[in-house]
Formats: sequence, structure tokens, C-alpha cells
Amino acid sequence: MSRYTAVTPEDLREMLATIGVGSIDELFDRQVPAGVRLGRPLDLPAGLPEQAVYEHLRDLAAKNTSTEDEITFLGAGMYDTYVPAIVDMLMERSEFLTPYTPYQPEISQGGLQVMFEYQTAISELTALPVSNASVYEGPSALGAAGYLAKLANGRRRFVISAGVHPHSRETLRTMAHGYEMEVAEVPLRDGVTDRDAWHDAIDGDTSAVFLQQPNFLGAVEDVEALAVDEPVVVAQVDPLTLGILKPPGECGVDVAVGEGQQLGNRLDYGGPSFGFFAATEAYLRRMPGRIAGETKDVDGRRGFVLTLQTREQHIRRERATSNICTAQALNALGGVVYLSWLGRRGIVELGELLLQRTAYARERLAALDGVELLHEQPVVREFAVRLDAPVERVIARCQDQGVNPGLALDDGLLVALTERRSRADIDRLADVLGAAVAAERRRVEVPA
Amino acid sequence: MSRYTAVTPEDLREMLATIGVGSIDELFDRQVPAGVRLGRPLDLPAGLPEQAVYEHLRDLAAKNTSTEDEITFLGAGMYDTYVPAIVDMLMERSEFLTPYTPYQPEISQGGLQVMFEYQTAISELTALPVSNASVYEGPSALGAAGYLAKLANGRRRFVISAGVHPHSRETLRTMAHGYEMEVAEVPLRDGVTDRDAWHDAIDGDTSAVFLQQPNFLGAVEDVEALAVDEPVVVAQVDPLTLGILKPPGECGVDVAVGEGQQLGNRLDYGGPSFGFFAATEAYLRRMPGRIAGETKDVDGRRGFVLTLQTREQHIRRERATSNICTAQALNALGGVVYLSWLGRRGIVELGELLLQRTAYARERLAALDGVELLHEQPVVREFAVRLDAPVERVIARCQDQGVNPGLALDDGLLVALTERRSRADIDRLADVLGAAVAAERRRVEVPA
Amino acid sequence: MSDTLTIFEKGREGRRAFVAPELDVPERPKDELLPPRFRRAEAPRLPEVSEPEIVRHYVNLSKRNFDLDSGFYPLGSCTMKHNPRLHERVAALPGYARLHPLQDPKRAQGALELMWNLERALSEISGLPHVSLQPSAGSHGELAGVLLTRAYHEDRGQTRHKVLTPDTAHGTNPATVTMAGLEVVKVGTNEHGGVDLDDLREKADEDVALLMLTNPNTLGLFDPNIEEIAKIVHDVGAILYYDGANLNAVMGRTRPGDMGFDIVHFNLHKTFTQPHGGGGPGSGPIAVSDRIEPYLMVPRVVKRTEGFALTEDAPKSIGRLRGFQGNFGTFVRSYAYIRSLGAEGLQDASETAVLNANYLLARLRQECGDLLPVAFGERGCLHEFCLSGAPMKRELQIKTLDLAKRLLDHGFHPPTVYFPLLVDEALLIEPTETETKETLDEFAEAIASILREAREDPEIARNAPYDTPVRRLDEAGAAKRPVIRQPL
Amino acid sequence: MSDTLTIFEKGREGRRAFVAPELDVPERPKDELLPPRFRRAEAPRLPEVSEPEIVRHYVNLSKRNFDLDSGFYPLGSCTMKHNPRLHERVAALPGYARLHPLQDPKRAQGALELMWNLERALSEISGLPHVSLQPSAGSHGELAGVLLTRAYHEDRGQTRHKVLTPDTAHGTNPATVTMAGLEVVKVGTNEHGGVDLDDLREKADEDVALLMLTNPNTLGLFDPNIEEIAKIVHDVGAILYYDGANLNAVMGRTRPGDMGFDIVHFNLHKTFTQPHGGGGPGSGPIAVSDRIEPYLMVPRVVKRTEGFALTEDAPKSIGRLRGFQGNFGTFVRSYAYIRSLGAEGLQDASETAVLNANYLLARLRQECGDLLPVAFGERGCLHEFCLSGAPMKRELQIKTLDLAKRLLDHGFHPPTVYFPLLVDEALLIEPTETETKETLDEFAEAIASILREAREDPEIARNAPYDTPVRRLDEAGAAKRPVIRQPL
Ligand SMILES: Cc1ncc(COP(=O)(O)O)c(C=O)c1O
Ligand SMILES: Cc1ncc(COP(=O)(O)O)c(C=O)c1O
Repeated sequence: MSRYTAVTPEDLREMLATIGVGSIDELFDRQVPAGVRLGRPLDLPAGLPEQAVYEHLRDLAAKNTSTEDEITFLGAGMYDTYVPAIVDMLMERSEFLTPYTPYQPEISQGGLQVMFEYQTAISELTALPVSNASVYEGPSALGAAGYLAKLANGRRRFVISAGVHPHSRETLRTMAHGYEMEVAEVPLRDGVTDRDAWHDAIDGDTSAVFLQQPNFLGAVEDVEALAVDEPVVVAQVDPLTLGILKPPGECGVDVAVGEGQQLGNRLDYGGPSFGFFAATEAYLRRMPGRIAGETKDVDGRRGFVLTLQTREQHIRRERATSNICTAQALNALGGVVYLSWLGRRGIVELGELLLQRTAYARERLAALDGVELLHEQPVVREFAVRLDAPVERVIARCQDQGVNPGLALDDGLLVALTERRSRADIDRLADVLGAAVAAERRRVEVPA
Repeated sequence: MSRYTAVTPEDLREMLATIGVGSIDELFDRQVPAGVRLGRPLDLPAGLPEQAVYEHLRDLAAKNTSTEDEITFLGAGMYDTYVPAIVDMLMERSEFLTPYTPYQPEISQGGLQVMFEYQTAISELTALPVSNASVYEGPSALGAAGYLAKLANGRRRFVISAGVHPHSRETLRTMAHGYEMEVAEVPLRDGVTDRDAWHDAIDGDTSAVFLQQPNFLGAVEDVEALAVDEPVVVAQVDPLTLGILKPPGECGVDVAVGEGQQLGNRLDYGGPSFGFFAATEAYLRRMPGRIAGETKDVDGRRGFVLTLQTREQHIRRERATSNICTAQALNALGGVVYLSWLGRRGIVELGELLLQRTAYARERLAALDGVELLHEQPVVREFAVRLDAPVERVIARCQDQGVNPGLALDDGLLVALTERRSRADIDRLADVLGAAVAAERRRVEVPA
Repeated sequence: MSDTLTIFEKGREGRRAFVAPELDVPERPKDELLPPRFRRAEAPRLPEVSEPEIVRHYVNLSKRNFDLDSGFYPLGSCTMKHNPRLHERVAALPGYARLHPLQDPKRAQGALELMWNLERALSEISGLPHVSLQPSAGSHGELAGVLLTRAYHEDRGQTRHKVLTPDTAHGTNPATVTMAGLEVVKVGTNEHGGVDLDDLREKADEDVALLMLTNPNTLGLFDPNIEEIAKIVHDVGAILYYDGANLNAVMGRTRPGDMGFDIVHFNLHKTFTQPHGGGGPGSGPIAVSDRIEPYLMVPRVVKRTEGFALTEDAPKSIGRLRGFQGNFGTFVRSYAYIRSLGAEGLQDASETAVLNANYLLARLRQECGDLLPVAFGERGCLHEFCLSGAPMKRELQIKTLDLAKRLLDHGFHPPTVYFPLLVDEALLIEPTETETKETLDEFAEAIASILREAREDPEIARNAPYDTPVRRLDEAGAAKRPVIRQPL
Repeated sequence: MSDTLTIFEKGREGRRAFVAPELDVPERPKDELLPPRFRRAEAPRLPEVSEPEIVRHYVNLSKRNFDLDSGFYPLGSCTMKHNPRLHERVAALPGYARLHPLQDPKRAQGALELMWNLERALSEISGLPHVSLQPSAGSHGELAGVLLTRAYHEDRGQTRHKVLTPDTAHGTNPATVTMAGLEVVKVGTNEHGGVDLDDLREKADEDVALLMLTNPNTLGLFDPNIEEIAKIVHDVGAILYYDGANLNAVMGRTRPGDMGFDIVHFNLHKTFTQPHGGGGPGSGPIAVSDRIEPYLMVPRVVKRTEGFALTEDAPKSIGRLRGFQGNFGTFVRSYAYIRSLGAEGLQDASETAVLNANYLLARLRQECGDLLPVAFGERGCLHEFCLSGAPMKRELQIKTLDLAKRLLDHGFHPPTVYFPLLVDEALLIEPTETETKETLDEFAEAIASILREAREDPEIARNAPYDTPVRRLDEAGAAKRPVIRQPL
């Protein structure tokens, strides 16, 4: 008996007697054929008391450099944003943490209403009328949007901008290979999607086009100019920019997807967070995943249920619009709590703060010797610079000084701001990066 | 309007109109005479966003060396015990964290039953039939026991063993000065209360006698030999030793008190934790603080209420048995959850583990040059050694090596074990302490 | 029914949640380490339960509690304001939560700096220069205050015996006085709800050590004669003690120090939003004037050029009132609160608390001013107000208790009832600043609807509540035949 | 009613919980930084609420949920076992929770070591040598599995079109097959609840890419012909996929790898107790045989002499199925679980799960075996079992749905209903190992009492539930006129 089970010796006796067998072995032997019985204990370490597990896990955690241990400008899809204390508290409540999908709506109104509110918040953010209750995460949401397009129009090609996050492009390729679509990529020019190449690439067999706003290099795309009438327009968007950037629903986008981590979720070395998925009315009955809808009970009381389930795998099986089942409900709860905390004015204020601090940081870094802008497009919270020095070595030097200057690009850095990076942090980045680049250039000039 | 208030400009207008005043100033002006109005803003720093408060508090926390930062053998009343995760989780549940004293039992059955269960656990631990629902903490519990004795028998003197924790002795003196009792102290001999001096000190005007088990130097007292029939016998006990030490109720003790921190509460630099307070039946109606009792509701259902309230300040006012009102209910919840987690066998196993590890540590340290035992009495989880070197300097040397060797005594150390200190930790202590003592003895021998 | 079984009744021999760390040292015979006569013969009968059972048991118990995070809790005198979760987060930082109280102060500089900063803030808020954070609750702060007063007079060679308290005082005030070896003398309340000056003048003599006053008092009224009161008391050489339970009414507007008080206690669990925990932990720091300072409890936090330290070097100190440095975890929370709100935010908190109270009072006057008149409300109130249920009782034949119980069915925590004692059928209502106007309106409407209902059928309220986990409980029986632990 | 207002309906213009950090850099004109044509004209209408309102709103919503910490949740196929809180504690350590996924692997060694250790443990438990933790749920693992199978065949120059799935398969199996561009071919179930071997033999041809099998299947039955099944499938050159949703039945007793499977997915949120979160997060790692390994997703964790690293150097890899390294937070929890239980504890978990299921089955047979016969139960079951409500429906005129709804009034979460599809009026019951015998007894008695009650008056169950926050809801109406967001 472990600390999580409760069969006392007396219980065991009674239970076996009720079942009518002499031992637990008998229960297995009548089910599992002799040829496939393991016949030895698993080769795993022995169990540990709670405190020992805690200490082991703590010691492993201590081997990582977290965003508490350095000033980080890493972004590229996930960001070191502040998670308000109420989000953690609500996500840890047993009533949200430990149930499963609300199959029994009468005893799941809490979770269902949260989904409904979440859908409303995502719909508001994206200015698109339809949102589901979450998908796994950002990049696979893009792949799911592709599947939606394929089912909707049956065409064979995807066109994707090189400005879309590499993880999203790779995921789309992997998934598209399954549902048998070709993928054509359109390059960037001056930091944004090459508009001529883009429109040239779209043909009559194009099922969907994919872009990202702001794009992977932080540049604001002219989404309206890239949007087209015919194939499905899919945009992967940064939710925290949507207080100040024109929303996808007002730019001709049909499906908006993205990574929700910034909305009240922790970094967690990449997950769990949630992906959001919003679309125009036309795609309501083709959406992947759970959707909560409002209704009434037999007494006329307002209530919520999972709705439009005939799209889903448990009903429609091989004809489902997606295979998704378990999604990211708890993380989506974090998302809607965060968005309520931020509020209508907060999302604008936060966007404007990022805009100003990013402009300041971009200017500071561009002024350094050996650092220049990779593009001059408007940016909101992330920007790219070219380094005239070996990038990996520059980064290592900065990290040794307690500053993570951002993500290594081929010949530069992608630098992300969050509301946690103050002016003092930016100034420190400029100092440390300037010194690192200078040192590396000297090293190159004077070979040992 | 701050983030915790919700009066919109429109609300304000409507509310003032309903009240019939023109401004908030008016509300104050009609109450607070002009002569005592402050008339200037408070001279305090401006408010901060949540993330800034978090960062400020985090930076202050980082200036402390916690038990996560060093291997500590500090004890002397509070101990670095492991707090099981379920305790934190339950103490953080809104339903336990945010209500107040259960004045309305119909909507407070959770808290009341917790008190009832807590009382049962303390009663079992101490082998005394009556427990209240908590007092502030350990040392003041001793003072409260003194007040109980004074009210019970009206005598004028207290006798206290020098083996009682200095904080408890000081607190008793401070409080006894108020309720006008003399306090006589009995010294230790060979590490335990001097039995002859003890019995000599007790006279016909002695209201209560106070001892500690195990005593401040970790020694197991012969409580039965110290217990007397007449004055009230008060024992301050270490709850984690009560799985293996004969309980106060079986040693002639009338009132057992103590510090509950070890039972599922954090160190918190000294509090909040809880004090426990148990007594024989005779003192039931003289107990300080809240007591939950079982009863039935009008439909015959089992329920719990605050009971025997005529002892208390809100009913009895100047004739109350104590002035205590707000106690430590949440911490006591942690206590009973911890004791349930430990269970009937666990409390014994843990006691035996401490006994063995402490014996090992004592032997290891006693074998070091310049270290000898302060006494040879049996110990359970704490022991004292004499150092042949300047104590503070030895401690500082050890701490520089990441080991906190214990509390400085006049010429030695009080070393405490918990279940978190492994044999490896003890071996490291022996190494570091041995080296520190040796280094300090060399330094003293060869003055600079 | 199984939901009222205690954890002891649920246990089964052999179950466990705890797994002991391995015995990693050479095992020695028990008899050698601990002679049998010191050993316990039978293990204490703690529950034997698995971890899932513990979780389910206490989670289900928690659901039988009403709490502030779920609903309106206008418990007068208790300041049930929102408890920000940020405070729980910062208090749990290992640098605080796992800091040993006897750690060398040189290695606890952050904790001491926090205490110092909090002391300075409380000093500024109260207008008194010196602070001790040691007391564990309001009542403990009061005890400190009375003992300090004794020490003050004794140091002047005086033995004074009497402490004046108004009849509106909270029960802890008189109880404390007795516990500190002094004698309570009650002062009357005048027709405006303030201290009866004549009575005070009469009783203020050279044997008076102290006047303990709550201002605003437990009727939510600020005493308009406070300056005169202070003068009368000081003139006889006595000390003025300010019960700060109601400080939430006046932050940034007026200060006890400026009113002439020598000692004030703060309830961090009220004004500074330490969660109430079902009856604690609390915290009752005190601030004192220069003349009281020499007697303050030890240890005290001091700031030196080389950093912060704890000192016990105070020859006139009354000593200690508890172990270690006080309820430090509550300091973290309240300090976080003060830094979150700042000067402006604290003042806004008090102003909004007063606005909400006056608004709710006005709404209730509209709805049911005749049946539940306000006591002494001619000048409105500050952060709380007291209604009398006497006319309601007369007219509708339901008592304040019945109204309170019926409120439970409406999902509200009732106000404080039958306190203060001098108001007949009292209902003391403190909405706090963190409630919305909508909530106040709903509460007023609930009261009105209960009164309407009682006019139709008073039995409904008299037998309330109905929708609670249990209904009215037999308290008399519980006290007569006390069952205060699970029989095993 | 106010408790069903949404947070959007509660908002009031001007309220807020968020306070922005100060603008600490020189402010530049917005038009300069972001041309107006890119800017949003109207702010998204997010709620305007204070922090206390948010807390109260969501705490109250939480109370309208049933959850595992409060009661028995025998949802078949979902393994609702106790979620230890230790896991939440360790997952929240800043070294994990605040570790950026693109951190230099040299500075994320602890995270990679944890992933490596977890991969090794899952490999040992499944008997398959290579593991990828990347998939985010069972269905995602299935997608990985089918795509890997395609890659395997394509690498051999073969295009195979068909995937065999038994009719007991979970809906994600067929849905995944379509999504991966292949075609579902159903295989029948024999009279013992296992795969119909004749049907399998007939359908297994050279165009079959894969057989997807759940074993024990969704009836809780282990296929006695598993070795023969594996042989048939391998003989036509196809791959065997093991849906590991039911792995909780067999840990330490038998392993998919030893049964001949090439690919298995784990549901960390079932077998390895990642909390279900109201519908996620989940995690669906896969383990594969040597022949599948070359195609595994990137990045992969590798152990080198200088430490752990992430590599994308795998020319035959199918690529990525999501961003970053997977749901790392779930890895922390499941790894903690595996270390807590160890080899013995994991085996004990499975054994106890099987004991509890067989005991509950036996109890229900005693109580109501005639009305709710077990489907294919002649050999007992493993961790779950499936009852048919058909006789009950015939005899008592209540459906499985009615029984389920009436269970709500008894405080139980109903079993999975109407799945698997091949059992008429199915009730799939999985008690898990963390429940006590008392709970199983209470559940059996509740079912029996509902049946007794229905014999008296079937209307009671047909109109159940009664004691829930809402009663039966109009699902058809919801789907017909979908309202899927708050109108503003
Ligand atoms: C006016 C007043 N004084 C004193 C106290 C006692 O405070 P505590 O409960 O913290 O001891 C209270 C509250 O309970 C109070 O309302
Ligand atoms: C047998 C079976 N297979 C697959 C799945 C799908 O797993 P997930 O919900 O994690 O996608 C489930 C559970 O939902 C299941 O029970």
C-alpha cells in the first residue's frame, strides 16, 4: 500500500473474497496471457518519501537558469510576462484543477462558463465572432487551421510567409504532409512578407495562406494588403499586441490563431500553455475542439453546455473536423482570468508600454558599435538586430554578465520586451551587449 | 480608485446623491473635528503595480539566508521540518483562508469541525482530555497557563525550571508582572532540572510550576519525578517527540502547552504558527480561547459550535478567563492536517528516526577535538555541546561553508535535528564544525 | 451523513499518507537511547488515512464554510476587506517562509529591513514615533499597552489601579485590563454616541492609569470631543490608549498620535488585510509616544550603519510577550499592502470605506429606516454603523438574530450582532472599501425583503436558515454536556 | 441569478484590477512608432472589474464544478486518480516554471536531465526503447504515431492507405487516421470482447499501414490473442500502435513492447496523474521501437559526455508537431510521480486499480447484476469494466442517461456513458486505485438504491438531477441556435 492507495490487509481479504479469487495475481492471470507477462519487477528506482522527491526535483530545478536568475530578452513565441497572483490561485483551486472535460454539464457549470467567457475574450481580442475553448498551443494551432481550410475547400496548396515562426512553419509542414498538402514559402523583403511574391504564389489551388502579425522578426505586417478574398487567410497573432494593433477580424483574416502563454501562463520551459483559435462565422461548424454554448435548463435557468459536438471525434469519429480531445482548459482559464485582470484599458496601456520601451531599446542597441537593425519596419514588442561578431559567443558573454540578450538569429539577435523589463534593464542590456560585441570584434581582429 | 476598490465616477455621483452630501470630504468633516484633521497626504512612498511589489519583496527575501540556502541545525523552539504539499494547499483554500471566527455556525461548519478535530489530535498527543482551538504561539501559551493557575487557586508564586526555553521564561515574567505573581527559577544540574532544588522551591503559596520536555538543552526530564499534586503542573512540550516520549497526561501534568510550528507550519522567521493548550478536565471551564463542541441542529443533524463561551472576553469581559480573541485558527488547521498526514504510525516512526539520527549526530560531534557534550542525559532530537573555541566565530566559519551548526549558547551550541537532516548532512556538519573549531583554536593559540 | 464524520472516524488501521525517510544511520537499541520509563507505551490515536482521503475530507469541510472570497461579509468591527493573493505569494518566498527565527541577523537583513520599513510606515500612519511589531493580535497589543502603562507609572514611582473604558468598548479591552492586574472603570456614552464628558471628568483621577478608547468607536462614530478627552486624561497624568481596530476609517485623514494618544495597536488582520484565517493568525503591532518608548518590548529592530540588527539592550523594557520576532508572515503581507497602495491608496481605502458605509446606511434608511433605525447616526458614520433591531422586534416579532439567520439564506454573512452592548438588538455593519455598489444594493434589498417577508410571516425568519449545511444548532446543549473531542 | 452573470456582464466602465508599470523611457509620438493604419481604433471590450470582483466571480464559478478532490469520479477510460499536490509544488519551482523554452540547453541542464530520466522511465514501463515527449495529449500522440507509420512505409517506398481499428476504439483513433491522410477500416469484436481474429485476418493486407489497438481495450479487457494479433499484423508488414490510455491497468505486469507493439502513446494526465484541469492540459508522449526511431519528431533530448542537449539532427524525422519541447510542466509532475512510487509503487497502483475494479464489479453484480449486466465479463476485468443498461431500460424504463443523472444527486460523478459504442446503453466504470473500499461500497449502494427507487417510480430518475446548480439543459437548442460568446 502506498500513500496514495488505501487497501488495508483486512480490506484485501474482504475484497478478494467478494470477487471470489484468492489473490491479485489471479485477477491478472485470467486476463493477461502467460506469454506476455513481464515476470520481473520494473527496472526503476525505488519509491521515495515526499520530502526526498521534493529535494530531488528542487536540485534539478537549480541546474536551470530561469528568468529569475538573469535579465532576459528572450522571446520568439513565449515571453517572461508577469503572472498575477490571482491567476495561480484560481488555477490551483481543486474545482478547476482536478475535474475532466465537462461531460456532465449539471455539475460542470463553472468550467463551462469559464469556457464561454474565454471564448468571448478571444473573440473580442481578435475581432472574430467564433472562438473555440482552446487547442494545444500556438504552432499546432496553425496546423489545425490548415486542416480546417483543407476540409472547407478541398484545395491542395498552402502558401506561408517566411515571417511565420519557424516552429509554426515546421509544424504546418509535418501536419500538412499527413493530410497531403503542398506548402510553398514566400520570403521576406525588408523584414516583412514580400508582397509581390506573396500574391504571385497564391493560385486557384491554394487552400490557405498563413502569415504572422507581428512577424517572427518583430515587424508589423501590412495584413490588409496581404489578405485575399479567396483562399482562407490564417494569421498567427501575438495576443498582447491586440490592444493596439488592428485586430485580425478587421484586416480580412478568416482564422486567427496563436500562442496564449503570455496571457497568465508560466513559461514552463515551453508548456503547458494554450493555443487560441478564432474564426469567422463561416467556419463555426468546422472548428476543431470544444465549444461552450449558452442554453437553459428545464427550469428555465441560464446554463452552459458543450455544443456543436457533432464536429468532434467522439461523435463523428473518422469524419470529425479534428482529432483533438483533451485540450488546455486549465490554461485557458488562466487566460481569461488574466484578460479580466488586464481589462479593457489595461490591454491598451500594456501594449503602449511595450511599444515605447521597445522603441527605446531598439534605439539604444542600434546606437552600439557593431550592432545594426535588421529591418526598419515598425515593431511593437520585439525587434531584430544584426551583430558584427559571432552571435553565440556574444550571447555567452552577455549571459555570463547576467543578461540574456535574446534569441540567436543567423547573424544577429531577436530581442523581446515584456512589461517586466524596465528601462534600467534595457540600459544594462545595452552596456553588456556593447561590451560583448566590442570584445568579440577585438578577439577576431587579433587572433591568438 | 485602486485595483482593490470599485467606485466608478458614476457610482460616486449616485452614492453621494443617495447619502445627500456633496463630497467625500463632507463625510469626514461632519465626523472628524478640524483640530485633528491631518491636512496633508501621508508621507509614504507612492503605490506600486503588483509586479513591482513582487519584485521589491523578492529582492528583500533574497537578502536572507533561509534553510534552503544552508544546511541548518538551528532549532530551539522552531524547526526546519518538511511541510507536506497538501497542508499548503488546504491552508490556501479561500474557504479556510478568508473567513473570520465562526460566529455563525450554520455557515462555518468546516472551520468548526476542523477545530474539533484539532482539539482531538492535541488531546491524543498530550493524553489530556481538554484542548482549546489554539493560542498565539508557544511562550505566551506558558504565560496563559500561569494566568489559568492564578485564577484557579489564587496563590502568588510561580516556580519555573531553568530548563524552560528562555523566551518562555521571559514571557512568563512579563505577563506575571501584570497579573502580579512572583517567579522563582530552579537551576539545572547535569542538564536537567535540579530535583531537590525544585521540590524545595515549591511552597504552599506556589500557584504553578513550569518545566519543559525535552528541556531547552534537549535533555529528557524525569517529568513524573518533578510532578507534584498540589500546585498546577505546567509542561511545555515538543509535539514531535510525543510519538515516543511518555505524554504529559501520563506524567502528572495538569496543563501542557507548546509551540505548534513543527506541525505543518512554516518557519516564517518566527510566526505565524500556533500555540497549543491542553489540560485536565478540572480546567475545562477555565481554558483560554475558543473551544469547538459537538451538538445537533434543529433537524437532528450533527454539527459543531463554539462552546463554553461564557469563559470568553466577548461575553464575560473583565471577568473573562483570558483576553484572547483572534487566535491562530488557520495555523491550527495546518497542524491537524499535518497530524492526519503523519498518522498514528508516522508520529512514532518520525520520533524514532529523530532519536536515531540525533544519537548519531551527538556521537559524531562529541568525537571532535574541542567539542564535548554539555550533558549526558537522554535526548530525542536536540542536544548541546561545549566548544573549546569562540562560539560566534565558529558559527560564522561554519556558515561560510554553508552549514549552520546550531544556536550559540554561552560556551557551546544547541544542535537540532529534523527529518530533513540526513546522515550526509550530519557528516558534513561534523567535518565543517571540526575544521572550524580547529581553526579557531589555532587562531587563539597563535595570536596575530 | 458521511460528510460530518471526523477524520478520526474515517481512519482504518494500516492506512497512511506519510512515508518515513530512510534510517540512514546505524541503528542503536532504543533502550540505550531512551530508557523505557520515559517512553510512550501506546501511540497517540491519530487518524490512519491515505493522502487522497485527507484531501477529500478537508476540501469537503472547506465547502461547509462561508468565506470572503465568495461573498459579502459585513462583519462590523472586523474589516473584512479583500485579501490580495499577491500577499500569499510573497509571504511564501523561501527567503521568508523558510527563514529560521534565530538566524544570525547579519544573514536576515532582508527580513529586518522589511520589519523596519513596516514600523516606519505604521509610525507615519499613526503619528506615533516608535513601533513594536511583536504582539500577535489586537488583544495581545492591548496587553502590551496596559503593561507598558504600568511600567511607565511604576518608573515614576506611582501605582495606579484604574483603567477607564467606555461602555462601547470591545470585550478584549476589559479582559486585558484584568489580565494586566488593573481594574476596569466604565465610562458612559452620551446621547451622540461619544464619551460622556461629565462622567469622564468625574472618574478621571490620580488613580487612573489609562483610558482605552476606540475612535471611531464601535458605533462607527468619531468622538467630536476627542481633544477635550485627551486633555482630561492627560491632566490627571494618565495615558491614552487607542484601540486601532477601526483604523481603516481614517488613514490619511487623522492620526491617533495627533489626537493625543500615547499608545495605539494596529490589527494587521483588519486594516492591513492579513487574511482572517477562520480566527487568526492575526497581528497586533503597537506604536507609542516618546514617553512610552523606554518600556517597549524586546527585541527591537534597530538600524545601524553596518545594517539592521535586533537589540535586547533596553533596561526599562517590560521584556518579551512571546517568542521570536512576532508573526513575521503577517508583516510581509501588510507591508506588501502598504507598498501596493502607497499614501494615496491607503487614504483612498479609508475614504471608500467611509463612502460605502454611508451609502449603505442611506440605502437602509430608505428601505427600512423605521424598523432598523441607526444608533446615534445624526452625523452619518465613518467606516461602519450600528442599527438597532428593537423596533423590528416590536413590530414584526423577529429578533436581530432571526434577521441574521435569514440573511444566510440570501447568501450574505450577517453583520456583527448584539454588539456593541449598549444598543438594543444591535447590528453592526461594516461593508469595507472593496465591495461594489451593486453588492451594497443587493444587501440592502435582501434586508428589505426579509422585513417584508416577516411582516407576512415572522415564522420564516424565526426558523431560518434553511439552505445552509446545518440549521440552527443547539448551543445550550453543547455547553451543558460539552463534547469537545472525538471519543475514540 | 447574479451567479450566472458572466464577468463581461459584471464589468462597469472605469473599474480595473491592473495597474500599469510606469513609463520609464522617453515617450515618443505613437504615430511615429506605429502608423495609424496599423492601429486598433477601439479597445477590445474586455471586462472592467476590480481584483476583488474577479476573485469572487471565479471562486463562485469554481463552486459550480464537481471535482476529483471532492468526490468519486469513476469516469471510464479517463483514470481519475488522486492528483498529489506535491506535483503542483515542484512544477511551480522557478527553475522550471520560469525557464524560457529557448534558453541555451547548457543553462537548462536540469530540465533536460528530467526529460531524459522521464523518457528512460517511460521506456522501461512500455518496453520500447525510444521516447519522444513532444505530443500534447493522447490524440496528439496518435497523430504522431500515424505520421511516423507513414514515414516508415514511405521510407521503404510503400504507400499504404489503410489503418485498422477495432469498433471499441476511442473516437480519437479514427479521427486521427483521417487527419493523417489515411483511411479507417473497422475490425469487429468477438464474443469475448476481443478482436475478431477472422475479421482481422481478412482485412490485414499489404495496403494496411497500421493497426491501432487499446489493450486492455475500452471494455477493460486484455486481448487474450494479443500475440496472434501482433503476428497477423506484422506478417503483412504493418505497424502496431498501442493506445496507452489504459496503461494504468498493467504497469509492471506486462508491456506493450513485449506484446509486439511498435508505437505506444502515454496519457500522462491519466496513468501518471497530471491533473485533468477541466479538459487539459494533457500530455501524450510516445515510445517507439528501433525501426520507428529514425522518424521521431525533433528536437530530441540526447545525453552527451559534456551533458544533455537538444538535437534536430535527424534527417528522416517527420519534423515538429508543436512549438518548443512539449508540455514540460506535465513532465515534472509525472516524473515526480514515478519517483514517488518507484517500481513497486507503480505496480501496486496497477494492481490496486485492478483489485478495485473487480471488487466494484463484484459488488454491482451482487446488487444489480440482472439489471446492469457486465459486458463480456466472464474473465472479470482489468482496471475498468463496462455495464449494459439495456435490461434496466427494458425493465425499469430508465435509461443509462437517467441513471447517470440521478447519480449526481447522490454526489457521485457518473461513469462514462454510451461508450464504447458497441455496448447498448453502456456505462464504463473505472474506479482507480486511489479510492477506498468504503467509497466503492457507497457507490454500489447508490446505484442499487436508484434502481430500487426507479422500480417504484421511474419518473424520479427520468427528471433527475434535482440538487445540482442547474438541472437538465437544452443541448439541442444550444446547437441549433448557437450562442457561443457573450453579446456585448
Ligand atoms: C474594537 C476591537 N478591539 C479589539 C479587538 C481585538 O482584536 P484581536 O481579535 O485581534 O485580538 C477587536 C476585534 O476582534 C475589535 O473589534
Ligand atoms: C482510449 C483512449 N484513447 C485516446 C484518448 C485520447 O486522449 P487525449 O484526450 O489525451 O487526447 C482517450 C481519452 O480521452 C482514451 O480514453
